Amino acid sequence: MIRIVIAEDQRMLLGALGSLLELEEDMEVVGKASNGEEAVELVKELIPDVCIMDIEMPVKSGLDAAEEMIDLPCKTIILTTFARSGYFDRARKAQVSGYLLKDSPSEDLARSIRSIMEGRKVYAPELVDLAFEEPNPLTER
Amino acid sequence: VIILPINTYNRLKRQKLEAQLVDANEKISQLMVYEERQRIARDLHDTLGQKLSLIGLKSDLARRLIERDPGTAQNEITDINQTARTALKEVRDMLSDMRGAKLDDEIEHVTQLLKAADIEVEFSGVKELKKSPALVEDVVSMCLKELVTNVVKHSQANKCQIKIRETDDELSLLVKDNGVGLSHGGQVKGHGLRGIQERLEFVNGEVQFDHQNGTKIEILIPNVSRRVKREEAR
Amino acid sequence: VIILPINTYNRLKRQKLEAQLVDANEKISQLMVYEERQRIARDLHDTLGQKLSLIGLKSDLARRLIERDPGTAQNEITDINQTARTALKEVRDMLSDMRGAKLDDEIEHVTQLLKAADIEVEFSGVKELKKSPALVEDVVSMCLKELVTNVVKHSQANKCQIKIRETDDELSLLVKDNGVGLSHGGQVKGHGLRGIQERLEFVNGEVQFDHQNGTKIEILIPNVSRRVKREEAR
Ligand SMILES: Nc1ncnc2c1ncn2[C@@H]1O[C@H](COP(=O)(O)OP(=O)(O)OP(=O)(O)O)[C@@H](O)[C@H]1O
Ligand SMILES: Nc1ncnc2c1ncn2[C@@H]1O[C@H](COP(=O)(O)OP(=O)(O)OP(=O)(O)O)[C@@H](O)[C@H]1O
Ligand SMILES: [Mg+2]
Ligand SMILES: [Mg+2]
Ligand SMILES: [Mg+2]
Repeated sequence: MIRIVIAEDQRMLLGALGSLLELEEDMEVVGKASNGEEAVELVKELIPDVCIMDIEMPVKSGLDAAEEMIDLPCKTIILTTFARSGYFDRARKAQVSGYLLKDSPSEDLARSIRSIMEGRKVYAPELVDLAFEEPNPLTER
Repeated sequence: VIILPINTYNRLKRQKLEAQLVDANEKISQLMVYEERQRIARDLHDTLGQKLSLIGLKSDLARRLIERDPGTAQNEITDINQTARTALKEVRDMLSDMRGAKLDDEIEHVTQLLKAADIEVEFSGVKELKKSPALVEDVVSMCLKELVTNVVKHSQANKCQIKIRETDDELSLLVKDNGVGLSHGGQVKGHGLRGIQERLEFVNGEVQFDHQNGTKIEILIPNVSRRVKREEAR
Repeated sequence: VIILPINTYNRLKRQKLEAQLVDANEKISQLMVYEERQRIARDLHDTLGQKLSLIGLKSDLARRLIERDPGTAQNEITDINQTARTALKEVRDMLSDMRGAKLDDEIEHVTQLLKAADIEVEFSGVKELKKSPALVEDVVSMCLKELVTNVVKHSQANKCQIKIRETDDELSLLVKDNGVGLSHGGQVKGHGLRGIQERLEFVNGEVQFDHQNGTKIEILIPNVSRRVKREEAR
């Protein structure tokens, strides 16, 4: 069983997301948080395998929470609707394992979670900053 | 003999200044458009993004629940319906803030108004504008509405003529009635005529009054972009 | 004695013309913003309005069918899901066209880039712009990114200094490295430097090259609105 904590400030979204993941046979939603701070607490307390977070939340944003959880064994996945400049970069630095669209089909989300559990990273191309679509200057040196 | 060179010098200097100004102002225009876009983007992000994501997730959920748990599925669908409706209302509000009145709608509207007041309507000219920018269409629609409202309210006429002409150079709107006439020659202004004047200033338009055998009011709006091009060319 | 009045006359005439021009151009700005708003409104109406209506209708239908005909209900829900996703994609595309980079994010980004390349970074000045419009912020962010990318790619430096200054009159960005230097003095231009030049033209900016002990490139952008005010006042 993959144990999951979800953080999302929009109540209906939180509910729907939770129910969708519960429908997957190998997944279990062990905790739900409505902001980043609660998410960090729940993760410390429940030690889940994965923490899925929205970015824009009151009290503490998903990116702030991800930065705080950088040394915890739990893998973090950021879900968001639109690309905002700088977010992707912060997410990468917070070493998040996934940076995905909130509206991606639940099958895709489940598949991403499974490959993240295998140690891979999954980033939605729609959300990757232009800066990183260009050839990476570091590799050319 | 001494005068000419100075004039020439001044003319050249003036032309240079004018060119600089046009240039600077063009950049300000671009900038204003840019800022407006940013504002709309923020609005869109905050309102619609969340709602569409929610619809996406909930429809996903409903689809998967439909056989296992039709009751819950039905609740999810009700939520979707509600969310779509709210989102649509938000889009409409955004749009109506962003968009003004359409001329053909307004013509239809005032025609009905006059008929209801037993005033015979005679319309001639165009109902759709081809050469004028949206802002001008907006101003003309507003003028038409105000002028016809006045005919109905004040003229005691039984005939009203409306004429809209659009050329490359200008747009004209004529509203004429066979009523008591503007006794004061357009000098007395309520909100109606004042509003017309204010909006016309914005598009460099003017209004002309005539009051023999009823009231005849004509609105003239030059094509702005042409006017400026002419000024630049001077 | 005869010369003065003519100068005065010319000056007055020039001032009047200038005022007229400022006026006309201001109207064009308003108009451009208006038209842009209309364009976006049309886009939004066509994309989002339609799709949200469709979702509203289909969710209504699905809710009614769910017991009688769950198979059809499921199809409707699949359509809803698809529609919501397409709508989001469209909004996403619209937004990414509409939005630019934020300077503080870009500073953060290039700092990481330099650190990753083992180049010591020294930043001074402001990270947030208070006096510059969004377009200028966009241009500066782009220049910063290009210049630092060049330092990483070409300079072989181990130090890079970045300085951003904002005064009432202008904004300046300095990027300096202690590397091999611009051997050609900035004459050889790839996409990077050419892109910088093009965007600077748009905001009346300029770029200055210096290549003693490494490369020093400075970008200067005047505050546009001030520039115009000064000119008006003349
Ligand atoms: N078609 C007309 N025939 C006769 N008198 C008119 C006509 N149109 C306007 N007037 C006169 O001009 C005056 C000013 O018109 P205006 O539209 O500015 O104000 P209003 O109609 O009185 O009030 P408001 O438009 O603010 O409701 C009117 O009060 C009326 O006396
Ligand atoms: N910091 C620097 N140190 C040394 N040389 C530089 C530096 N910046 C630019 N150059 C030189 O100037 C040239 C032009 O730079 P420019 O950014 O225009 O193109 P590019 O970096 O080669 O290609 P592109 O930016 O299109 O990927 C470079 O090829 C390089 O030779
Ligand atoms: Mg949120
Ligand atoms: Mg009136
Ligand atoms: Mg380059």
